Amino acid sequence: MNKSGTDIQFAICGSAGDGTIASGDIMKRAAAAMGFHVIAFDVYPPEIRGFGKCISRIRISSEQAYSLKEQSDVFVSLNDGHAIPHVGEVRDYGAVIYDDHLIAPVAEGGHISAHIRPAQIPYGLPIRQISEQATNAARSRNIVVLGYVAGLLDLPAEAFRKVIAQKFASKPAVVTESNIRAFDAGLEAGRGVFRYDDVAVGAAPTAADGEAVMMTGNGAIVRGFLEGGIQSYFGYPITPATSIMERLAVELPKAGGRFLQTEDEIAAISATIGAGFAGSRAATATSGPGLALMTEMMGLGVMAEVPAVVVCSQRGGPSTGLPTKTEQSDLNLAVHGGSGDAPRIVIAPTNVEGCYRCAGMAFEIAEKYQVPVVLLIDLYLSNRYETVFPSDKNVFAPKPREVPKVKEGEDYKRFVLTEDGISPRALPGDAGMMYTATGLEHNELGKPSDVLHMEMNAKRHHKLKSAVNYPGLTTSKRFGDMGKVDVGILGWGSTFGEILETMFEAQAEGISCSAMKVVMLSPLPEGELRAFFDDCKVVLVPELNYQGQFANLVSGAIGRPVVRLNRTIATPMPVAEILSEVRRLAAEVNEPVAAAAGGV
Amino acid sequence: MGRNDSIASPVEPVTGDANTEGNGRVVYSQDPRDFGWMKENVPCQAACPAGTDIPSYILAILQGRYGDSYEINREVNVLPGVLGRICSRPCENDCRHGWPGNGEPVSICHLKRSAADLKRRGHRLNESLYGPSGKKVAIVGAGPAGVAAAHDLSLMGHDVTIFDRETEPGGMLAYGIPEFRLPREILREEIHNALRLGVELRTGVAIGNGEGELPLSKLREEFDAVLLATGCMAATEIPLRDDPLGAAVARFENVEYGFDFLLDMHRGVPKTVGRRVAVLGAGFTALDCARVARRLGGQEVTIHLRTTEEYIPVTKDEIQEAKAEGIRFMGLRTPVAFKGEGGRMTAVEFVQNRLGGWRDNGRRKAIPIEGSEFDFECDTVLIAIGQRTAHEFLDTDLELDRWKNAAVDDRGMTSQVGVFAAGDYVKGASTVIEAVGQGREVARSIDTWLMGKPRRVPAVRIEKVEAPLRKRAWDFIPRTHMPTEDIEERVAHLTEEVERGYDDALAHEEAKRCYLCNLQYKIDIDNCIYCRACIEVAPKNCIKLVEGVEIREDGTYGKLLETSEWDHVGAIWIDNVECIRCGACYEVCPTKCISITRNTLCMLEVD
Amino acid sequence: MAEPHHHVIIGSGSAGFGAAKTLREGDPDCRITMFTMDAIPFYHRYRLPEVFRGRTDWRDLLAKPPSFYEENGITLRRRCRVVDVDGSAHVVSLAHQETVPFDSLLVAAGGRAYLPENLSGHAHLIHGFGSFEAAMRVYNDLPRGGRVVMIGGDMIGLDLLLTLLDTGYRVTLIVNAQTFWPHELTAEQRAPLLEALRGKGVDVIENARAVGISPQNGGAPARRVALDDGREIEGDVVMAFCGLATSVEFMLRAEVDIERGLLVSPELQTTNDAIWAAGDICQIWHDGEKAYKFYHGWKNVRVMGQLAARNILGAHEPFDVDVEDRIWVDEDGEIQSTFWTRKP
Amino acid sequence: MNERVQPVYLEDKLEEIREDGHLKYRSKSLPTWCPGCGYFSMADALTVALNRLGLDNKDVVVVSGIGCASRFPFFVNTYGFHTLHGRVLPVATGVKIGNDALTVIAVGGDGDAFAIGAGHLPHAARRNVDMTYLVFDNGIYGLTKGQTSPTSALGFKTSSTPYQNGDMPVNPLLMLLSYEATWVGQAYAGRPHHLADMITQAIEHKGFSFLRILSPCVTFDKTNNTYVNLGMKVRDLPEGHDRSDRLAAMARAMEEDHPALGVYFEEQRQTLGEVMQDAIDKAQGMNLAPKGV
Repeated sequence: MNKSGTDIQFAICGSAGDGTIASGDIMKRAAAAMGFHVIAFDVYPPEIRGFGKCISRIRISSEQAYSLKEQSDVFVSLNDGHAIPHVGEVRDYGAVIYDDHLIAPVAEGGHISAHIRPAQIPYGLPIRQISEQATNAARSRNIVVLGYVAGLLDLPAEAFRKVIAQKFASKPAVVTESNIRAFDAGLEAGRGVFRYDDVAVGAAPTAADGEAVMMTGNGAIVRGFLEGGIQSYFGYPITPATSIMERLAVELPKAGGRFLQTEDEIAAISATIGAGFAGSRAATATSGPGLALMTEMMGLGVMAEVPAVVVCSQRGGPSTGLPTKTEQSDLNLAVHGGSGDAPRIVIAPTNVEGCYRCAGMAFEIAEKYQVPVVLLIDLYLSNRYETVFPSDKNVFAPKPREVPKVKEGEDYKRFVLTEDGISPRALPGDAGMMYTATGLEHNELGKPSDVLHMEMNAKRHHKLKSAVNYPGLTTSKRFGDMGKVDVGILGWGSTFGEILETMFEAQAEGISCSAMKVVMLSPLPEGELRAFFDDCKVVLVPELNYQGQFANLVSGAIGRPVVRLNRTIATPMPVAEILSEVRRLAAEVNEPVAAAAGGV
Repeated sequence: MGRNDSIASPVEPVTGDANTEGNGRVVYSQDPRDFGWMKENVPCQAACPAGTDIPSYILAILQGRYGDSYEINREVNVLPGVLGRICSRPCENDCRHGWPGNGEPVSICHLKRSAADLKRRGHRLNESLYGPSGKKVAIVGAGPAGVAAAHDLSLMGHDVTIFDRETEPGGMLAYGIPEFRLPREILREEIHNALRLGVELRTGVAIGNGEGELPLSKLREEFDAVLLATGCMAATEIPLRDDPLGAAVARFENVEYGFDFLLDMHRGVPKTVGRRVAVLGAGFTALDCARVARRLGGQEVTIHLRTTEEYIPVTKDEIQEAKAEGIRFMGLRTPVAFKGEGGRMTAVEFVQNRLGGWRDNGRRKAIPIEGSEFDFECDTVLIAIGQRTAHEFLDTDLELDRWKNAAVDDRGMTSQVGVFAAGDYVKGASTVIEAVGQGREVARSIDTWLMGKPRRVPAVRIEKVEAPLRKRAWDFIPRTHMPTEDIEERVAHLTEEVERGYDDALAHEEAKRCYLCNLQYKIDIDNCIYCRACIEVAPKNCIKLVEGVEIREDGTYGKLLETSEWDHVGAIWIDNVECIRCGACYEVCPTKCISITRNTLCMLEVD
Repeated sequence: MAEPHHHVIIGSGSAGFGAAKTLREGDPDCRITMFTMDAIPFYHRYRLPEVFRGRTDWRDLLAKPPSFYEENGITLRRRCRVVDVDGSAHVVSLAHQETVPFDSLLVAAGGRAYLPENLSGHAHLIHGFGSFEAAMRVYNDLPRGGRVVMIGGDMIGLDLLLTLLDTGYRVTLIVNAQTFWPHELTAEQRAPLLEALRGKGVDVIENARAVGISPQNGGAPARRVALDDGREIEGDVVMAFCGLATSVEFMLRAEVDIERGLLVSPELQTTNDAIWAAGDICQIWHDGEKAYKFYHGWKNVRVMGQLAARNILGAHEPFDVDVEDRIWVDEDGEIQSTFWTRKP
Repeated sequence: MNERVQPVYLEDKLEEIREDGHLKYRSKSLPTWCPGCGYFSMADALTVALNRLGLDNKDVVVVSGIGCASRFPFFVNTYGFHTLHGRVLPVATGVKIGNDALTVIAVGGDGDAFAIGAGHLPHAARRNVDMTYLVFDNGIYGLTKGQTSPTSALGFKTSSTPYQNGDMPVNPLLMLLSYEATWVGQAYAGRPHHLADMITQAIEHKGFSFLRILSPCVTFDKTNNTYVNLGMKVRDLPEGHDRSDRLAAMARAMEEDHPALGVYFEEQRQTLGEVMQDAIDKAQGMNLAPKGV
């Protein structure tokens, strides 16, 4: 990270219903509109409705950042009860913004000012009053604070106003007007406030090619889906995948597609598989508990060779676990879940851009390989925003389908054994190729039969092999020092952002290191992995689960030892922890005796 | 035609109003496919020269309706009690129960007898009559063919007179068949019944050119039609080495033709045999001769066959009975000479044979082995190698066929207009039932000729049946053996009937065995759900997935074209040829789409 | 285990900070909460003129780094306005509706800049200097080499004045009764002091009152000050240094005696046993004069803070009510005071 | 019973059948259900119905779950999808949404429909997915060899209720009527013509049609639901039954001792496809901003 450039993290914390997330949303969109790179991440409450905690964190920077920072620069409290435990995350000389005109008495310590550290800079303002003055209601406190921040940091107000106008476009005009008033009132309150903080917002970087768009991982998936020609979507609400559903509920019909909220996850995947069978580009999205429910039907998709796209945004587990906390513990489920040998494609993008690209290509991949494709992300990636520079829209546009040809008088062999394992697929409506897809083992015609079980198993596995080289899809990539290095950091999914940040810091400290991300978890890019292991004296695999599921997957596949860094801390992996492990390993590999004693 | 019957196209109802009859539960069909079905599916009836509706009469027995059973027989065979004893039983050879895998044939014949035996005392015959036609018909020969024809012609309103040279009517029945096989009172009763509708029986009247004989030409003048049913009244001469006409027979007193032997005996001439009796021949006559010889005191009675006993044209039962009586069968030998001195034969010289190829009638050829001649010593020889027609009685030229039988056209008419022929006189030596069948057939032909048009046409009567009438378990009942007299009793009495007949229980048990092949099992394809439950319970490969059926030239069905491709399965169809009418399918069909009809051949009257 | 004693201090200035430090030294286990309206931890206000010397980062002015408070277990509540003290329930109420119970309360809220009434209508045109941000505003609004019109000129103002002169700015001083406050001087006593100022290049205006201030929209200099003698003076910034006034409204329910400030004994205890006061807000009983007297000046204030803390912890030390009160021009021509020591 | 005898000749009938054309809806494979199973009736009736409606094979998808119905799609010459236990409705919903031009027939048994899949039933019904659900109700689990099912009669002894079934059976018709299904009918496997008529009507119905097909399990229930028992019990809905009267339909549905065959209830309501088209029309006409993200 270029220290001279802008690199600021905002955090807005409030209660569900305070508009916290919306506020953060406006903030990040505005920042993106200003031309900044944005990574943002919202934390939702597990409660269905009411007063759960919401935190929206937005990192804006003049250069690409890869993760959120552990410390925020600006922190806004819309609800002290929720904000107090988090105020500590504000860095020294960062700003804490809060309402200093509460309407109900609180006991000592009930106000955030009791918790602001001496090095943090308090900015109290009568948020509620300002909102009420501006809009006759306290509802716009979330917008007032935005105005205040904009005023305080002298951010271009127009960018905010535009985003606000967009955001409330579907509502009556008075809503937009009222929110603009609230913003302006906050702006007025913030402007000219003397700043003790040292939060510096520099000029936005010059715009990159194309229009920068702010997206969450979920939003990126939606956009990728839409560009990839999604035709139907079936979902069931589950944190943190719900927003994919909600957004598609709005966007899919606009694109002429069909959206349905089903009665449960099983129905969602069932309908997805059903629609996929019918030739529709269909998807669903869920989280671990939902994926657990879906595994049986995924197995059917594998067996019946039906394309489907399943997004799984992981959260803390097992069971209901930590619904609003991020974790990477569904890898086993995504890659192996289900009965029997059920190979499928699992793609785990590492950032929002990746979500967009993977989602854009997912249908094409699913259709090519005729298999369910799991997009494995996590809450952190789902909810975090990043600026994405979408490709030309035609990149993901569906390619024309090739209808299989059957010779006159011959039966259509839906599952004909071919060299690459891929059998031409007919769709209902294609004349003369009626077949029945089944979860039973079958012969080439698709008729139940156990005679070809071995061959069919081989086919189902073999056909996926080439997916690791799927054109245009980054299935793995190495960063940092090339060639032989001391420490390699191997990662997947959202944690790779922290890994990359760590690697930059480690390099800055003079540690010889390299990082590699693996995007395709099934099938694994084994060749690339071997090469990476060959180059690294030691390979560290940080991941947000207890067992080291990815470490197990990799070492199981290529038979190399790894050093695990596993955390289940309900938050993203702290860069500091990875860094300290990297330092330790770097020291160790340079002290052969110690290393040997360590037995790594 | 029953009151409750109606008629299906194309036959128009002759009487009554189709709309009010029978609620459509009976229809008549003249569709060749139905005739074809009958022919193929009721093999006993098809095999029966008289076309006896065997399943129907057995069903009647099964149901305890012996009288009905008897009447059913009488419709085509006026001598059920007779045939029930001495029939050659071609039906049983073809009986579906005797088909490979199905077991032994039903004792059709014995059941026929039991219908006659067990019908109620005072059973009333039931016959429908035509009004008098004013036509006169003369029948020469009161054998089975003549009697059968006489009966039918008289029913049809014709004035019939039978002439026979013997004193008793019945022909070979009375003079050829030993009493222990056919009690004469049975024969008399049935002939009486056959002729009771006004047939004039003139016995002791010989037709011929001799003195006191009535010339045929006269008959032709007096009668509108003449039927020659004189049978085969001469024994076939035995060909011997250097003696093709068997002249040697006449040289020895103890060598005789069996035909003459039996004829004489039944005419009342006392007959004796030596201790060792050799019978040459392989037919019923040979067996009768042997069995008579045994009863006349023959101690070592042997039957000498050109081939072996497996290939002789008598029923297995008959062979069994003969053997039981101590008669030995000696095969693979052909007599070539009689040896003896003076008028007495002492031995038969045979040549040893080996089995050769098959002949058309399903029997084997016998091929003499050169230099294998041997002598068989015996005291009496009875030759029973066949009978032939005799034409000496004719006073007009009659065309004969190459077997020297009367040549007839398809109406049964000889080369002389108005002169018909039937029975053995046409066929050569054959069986009683064939004679009966022929008599019946020619009667219809004569009627048509006399009336200028057919008055009755054949049809298939199709009647709905509510239930299979059978149980699958009955298929496993073994054939019921005919109770017979003890051997000692038999050989001690010349006329004592050997077979005692079934009692009610045995008749019922045996009747159960009949598949009732005239029941037609059909699947109503419109109601069929193709569930194959029927196939599941089918005892044989009798229910098939069918996509087509071969149609023969005559419009009847040939093979069912099976398929295992579901989309080609037009029907699940019961292959009635394979079907053993067990009823299992009917019971399991969930949609009750299997229908059963009783299909019977009948005659419909035509206006 | 009993709750630790909770000492609440209102004000984080010299008195408050000193008291907190002393309390901590005297009682390692007690809870100490300090309320301040300031946004930043304690800094010496007298050092604010240093911004003109380039010390524009407030952190440079802090007496102690922020970590000091955490290290010493002092809860520093900034931007907190106390609106009420319940003297019997021992609860402090804050403007944001938070209530904080205390076992002992030290009120060291200081005073606010006093603005003569005739200028109060022009307050928005007058730059303050009571806080770092006010100082920075002056610094920012004052063009290099620009002129400050200073009304009054108390000891705080004089510090700034001298610094401005040192750093190349120009100052016009409109003398009034509060010039050299808190020293109360006669005209004769004042003359040499003014002379010394003139000697440093200050435009000293005597015998005229500022009666109006007007902005010069868009023009420079930005302010025009009208004097009662009809003259008008121009300056880039107008400032008023007319001494301090106390704000004690929040103490009305505290069951303490109030005159202009909080009335305290020489031991700095108010008439409520749980409440002490120190610094510019309090009037200390001068037994000799039989009157409650203000003792301004940072030296006094600092002493009071520490003393109050000690007494809260159980000492019974009286404040030296007879501290020397003198101002003079030294041989270098610099103005010296027993209350104020100027540290360039 | 005075059924008339009408000689039927095989080749005539075969020709009639071939010309009729419903055989083209059969697959090549012979059905593998237990002989006598009512599924045959259902399968054949479906082919008859499809033929009557003149539907092109390629435009029909038959979806099954697990149970004896599993193999159903293999026996009809349409597209087929043999899915998972209880999931036939959501999969079928997906197929229909995936391609609205398809005629979607869901098939399953009482276990699939009312046990494991019961959770999906109300939703397919209330959404009025334009498809037909043929539920083969034999009151037992056949595929797993005779365990109790949600529609097993009280007191029925099965391999899983060896001492007797104490669970009150569900009333499928009542369920569907209350689930707002827009077409609810009942048929009996033993009456193939009626069944074919009902299936035809069910498919013709625009919206979710639910046809309960009473049938015995010929293999595992020899006492309870047999052709004989059912054949004696079933009757026709009385003439004059008002199909538009849901309450009347419910009252009829409760007469379980003598289950009536026919269309209990029928109404027209917006189908899921129409609702979705509506959403598309609205979406394309208005610029609704997405919620949340």
